[in-house]
Amino acid sequence: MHPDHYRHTELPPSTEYELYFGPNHPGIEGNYALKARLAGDTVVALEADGGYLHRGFEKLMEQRLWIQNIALVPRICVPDPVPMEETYARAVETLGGLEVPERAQWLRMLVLEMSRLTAHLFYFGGHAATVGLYTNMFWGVSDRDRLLDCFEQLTGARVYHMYITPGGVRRDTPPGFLDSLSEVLDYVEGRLPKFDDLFFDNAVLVRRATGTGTMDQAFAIDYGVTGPNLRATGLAHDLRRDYPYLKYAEVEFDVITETAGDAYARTLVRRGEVIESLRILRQVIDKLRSVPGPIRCPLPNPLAWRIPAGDAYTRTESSKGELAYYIVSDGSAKPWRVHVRGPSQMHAVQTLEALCVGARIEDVAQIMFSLDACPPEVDR
Amino acid sequence: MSIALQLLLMPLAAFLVGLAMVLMMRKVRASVERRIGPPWYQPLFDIYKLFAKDTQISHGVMHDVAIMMVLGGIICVVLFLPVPGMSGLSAKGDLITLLYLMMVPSLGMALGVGQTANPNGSIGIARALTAMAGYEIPFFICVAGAALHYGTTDLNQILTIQQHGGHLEHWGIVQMPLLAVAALFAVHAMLGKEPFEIYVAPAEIATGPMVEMSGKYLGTLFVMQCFQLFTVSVLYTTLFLGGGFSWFTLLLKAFAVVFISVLVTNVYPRYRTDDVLRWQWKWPTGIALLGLGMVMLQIGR
Amino acid sequence: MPDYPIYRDPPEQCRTPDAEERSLWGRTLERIADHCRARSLFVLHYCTGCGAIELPPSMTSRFDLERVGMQPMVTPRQADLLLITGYLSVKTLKRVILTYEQMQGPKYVMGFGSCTINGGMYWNSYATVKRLDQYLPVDMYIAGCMPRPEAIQQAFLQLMEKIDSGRAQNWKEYYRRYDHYLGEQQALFGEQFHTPTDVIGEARHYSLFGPETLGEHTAKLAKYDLYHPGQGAVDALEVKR
Amino acid sequence: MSKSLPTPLEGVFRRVPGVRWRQQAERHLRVELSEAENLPALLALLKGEAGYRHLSAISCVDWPDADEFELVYHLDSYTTQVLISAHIRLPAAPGRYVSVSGLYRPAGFFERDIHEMFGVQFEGALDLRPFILTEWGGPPPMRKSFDTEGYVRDHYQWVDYGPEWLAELEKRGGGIVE
Repeated sequence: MHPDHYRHTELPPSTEYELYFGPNHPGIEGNYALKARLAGDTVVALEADGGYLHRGFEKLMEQRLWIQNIALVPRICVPDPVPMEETYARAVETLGGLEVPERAQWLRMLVLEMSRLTAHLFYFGGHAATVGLYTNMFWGVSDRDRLLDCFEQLTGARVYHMYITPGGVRRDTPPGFLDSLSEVLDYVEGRLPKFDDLFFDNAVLVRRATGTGTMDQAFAIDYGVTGPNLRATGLAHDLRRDYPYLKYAEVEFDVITETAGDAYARTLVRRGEVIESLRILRQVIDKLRSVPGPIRCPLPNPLAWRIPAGDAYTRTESSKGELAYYIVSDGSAKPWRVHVRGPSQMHAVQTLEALCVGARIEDVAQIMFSLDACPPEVDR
Repeated sequence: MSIALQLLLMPLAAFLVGLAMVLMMRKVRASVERRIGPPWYQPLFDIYKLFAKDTQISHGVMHDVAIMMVLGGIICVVLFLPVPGMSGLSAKGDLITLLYLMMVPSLGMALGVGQTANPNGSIGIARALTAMAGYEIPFFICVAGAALHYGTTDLNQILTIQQHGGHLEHWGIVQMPLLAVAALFAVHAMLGKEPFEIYVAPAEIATGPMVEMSGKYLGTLFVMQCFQLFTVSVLYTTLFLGGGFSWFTLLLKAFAVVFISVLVTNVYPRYRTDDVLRWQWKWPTGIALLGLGMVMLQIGR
Repeated sequence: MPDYPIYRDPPEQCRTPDAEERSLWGRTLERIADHCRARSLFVLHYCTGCGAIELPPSMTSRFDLERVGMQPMVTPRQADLLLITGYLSVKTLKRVILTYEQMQGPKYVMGFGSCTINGGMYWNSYATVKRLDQYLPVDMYIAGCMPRPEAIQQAFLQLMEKIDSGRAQNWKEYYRRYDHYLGEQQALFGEQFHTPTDVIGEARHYSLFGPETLGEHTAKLAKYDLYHPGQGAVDALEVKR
Repeated sequence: MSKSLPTPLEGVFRRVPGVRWRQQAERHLRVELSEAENLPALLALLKGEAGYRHLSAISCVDWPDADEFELVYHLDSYTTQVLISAHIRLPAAPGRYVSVSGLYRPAGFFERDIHEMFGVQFEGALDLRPFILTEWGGPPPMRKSFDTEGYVRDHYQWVDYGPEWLAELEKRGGGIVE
């Protein structure tokens, strides 16, 4: 078939041209599009185009009961769903004045940090794949799968756990779970030197990632960059430490920072966070062995559960940055307004657009992945 | 064996060996990535399926012609490459002819991709030609050095010189190790493997030249890949590893060349375009020049 | 301007030859081709929704779909299988239709998760499409939210079986009933909607013309004059600003 | 009322008229401005003098009964580490406000989002072109007056799910309460 009669578009002569990145493009994380104006190999201007994953979550949540929304929230960010549940649940608890039992708080920290681990392992793979190191992607994803198995053991689901409910968690640890989790953690820790050899110390990767997508601290703060991306510019800000929620005040961990602010620094920060997550998880496991108690506070009939009027703004440090929910209740059985503030809303639009200007076309995908932008968070 | 039969058998043998090399490549990649990998018939099935597509989109005459140029060029190369028992056209042309013919597929790709009018493809071709400028220089120096060393550009004679006495000491890699090393680097880039994979680069330009290729066009490129693996590895074997007395030794050596390349490729990301040139013009070219100097000293003595 | 027979009934010789009319040689080749198609599925690398998160585990080391010949491919031209991984927003659906039309037949569509079947948990969302098969011919659905890698593999194996036995012919429906599909698409995107792909021309060229290829909806395309240089074929794709 | 307010905040709140504040949670202040137009001044002071360099989010709430939009500016400081949520109310009728994207760059995204979802105009905003709903012809969907279920019924083929067991449950007085 020859499309001889297809229309040719005549454009005025120019040294610049437009290139569409996505939505169907392997260099795009998720379903997202970038429209780049290029002069030769250099990006002159970049425009992000979102909304491909828009499902109207905020509207849907106004239509559902407080308890029904537990099923909706994890679906807002696919690679790292647990912080979504935690933030929503904490907002509802703040509004409803619920007291979360101690054991439930430790269990929540457990799943939060496990989710951070899975997200970072996924990130290692994603970042490596954008620069052509596919082996790392295979390793990262298959190691992540071991953690997903632990999730399955604990919650019954691999990806969307819906484990954290307002007032506690859904179920207690099954017998033998903590031991098998410890084994997996040891395994992941044992794998890190291999990732170092393959990925972090790889001369070609260092060459490519150093100086790519560099931002300084002032820029990062200006553009509302949070999380590991902010810490890669040298500002030690971590909500887990600065606004401690759950039992984060009782565990020991370091806030990892780097100063270079480029793609490589962001990767190194995440590598450090994997180690810190392992450290936190081990402390949590120790606590869970000793702390007894109920795993959730008594709830009223969930189908007729009214939350007192008011508003709450809760924030969580997700693997991508500062995740926040603003929830308004008018005293009825459904939320009046839920606003989701995902960290990627800052990273994937304005920051990405600004960082890519002047970058080479080779690096656009790498910059997007190194920011760990999560399009569903932007689109909601 | 009559020349007509040889002209038929040589591409066929090259294709089958190339298929096996593709399979090895995928299997090695799979085991580095800790998985099982495809079954043995996979490369063949892929190609058959692509040719059996019901709808095939062509982007114009040049697209069709170019893809034939790609395949024709690479088959020509095979015909000029002597293998055990079959010397094909190698008596009619020499090393220089071979090197010129080896460029035809890349140029053919450039023509065809231009017609598809996909910006990703154009960027890919620009990158491919740039990378070619990177690896062809060290490769030409290596070939020139080898020709100087052997005192001939006739591949059959080169083989005879190396196989003389059946000892390792006459092999190119023993006589001129620096050139052999430099040529190995260049061969790696020629095969388009990481870290020199810039012109395919799925995450950047969506497989570049292949972006608009569907059905039989992609199938032809798959076939070309088989031929390319064969020609590049056999050429290297012929120049530096003493060729083969029999198919068994030839294949052993050719597979070893591809194997080295495949092992390296799976643990590196890709370089940027400028880094490819910088690297190729620094290391392989430098080593090749040193090797050339040594060859000249040897001859002068 | 060339005088193409644009919107007329298909000529008699464009009829698809029936299986019995084919020669033994042709049938044998087709049988082998079906087997190869089943064992060499190139999957389009397009994450349309959240179901894509379970694809890396199924593709990579743990479940390794390359064992059965599946590979991710990055452009629609190279791919055989389009995975609709979960809910489709209206904005994505437009791109999916374009992508689908760019793929070369035989091509297969697989719907992942409940959202492609009936909207799933987004049943009352204004932004997502409820039923995928209204807009594209679908070969296989996987239920669940989200489907596990085991379910995904099961579905792939079933699809392979279907292809191997020559039953996966849904893609021809798109050409044969183009008017129907275009009508559904226009109902959602507005009367102006059309793609730059010349589906009718392709149907004619490849003998895939059916009684419902042309109809009241395709008649609306006449004014866009897809075949001639001139106005507006790609304009409908431009983002409304 | 809180016992301890970080000193820079005390001064800032005193200098802007119509500011009422109370502690909503631990290290979280809720600030309400009776006059909406004073907000940019408050933000400028907070950023300049109290180190509030991080705009966490701008949330919009639709209150159709009062015919008002509520805008909530969530601010954080990396030094004092007390979260501030500043609430203002706008009449829904013109639905207009000034952009603060000159002060806080992230506001550009949130204002674009609110404009898209609620139809609020921001004067001087960085970019108010549609971002998510580029192919949307209907009213701003997040307004309470927009009925998403009705829209679905009109635009998509979708069958109501009414299994017998649910009908029986509802007959016995169970099911979902509104």
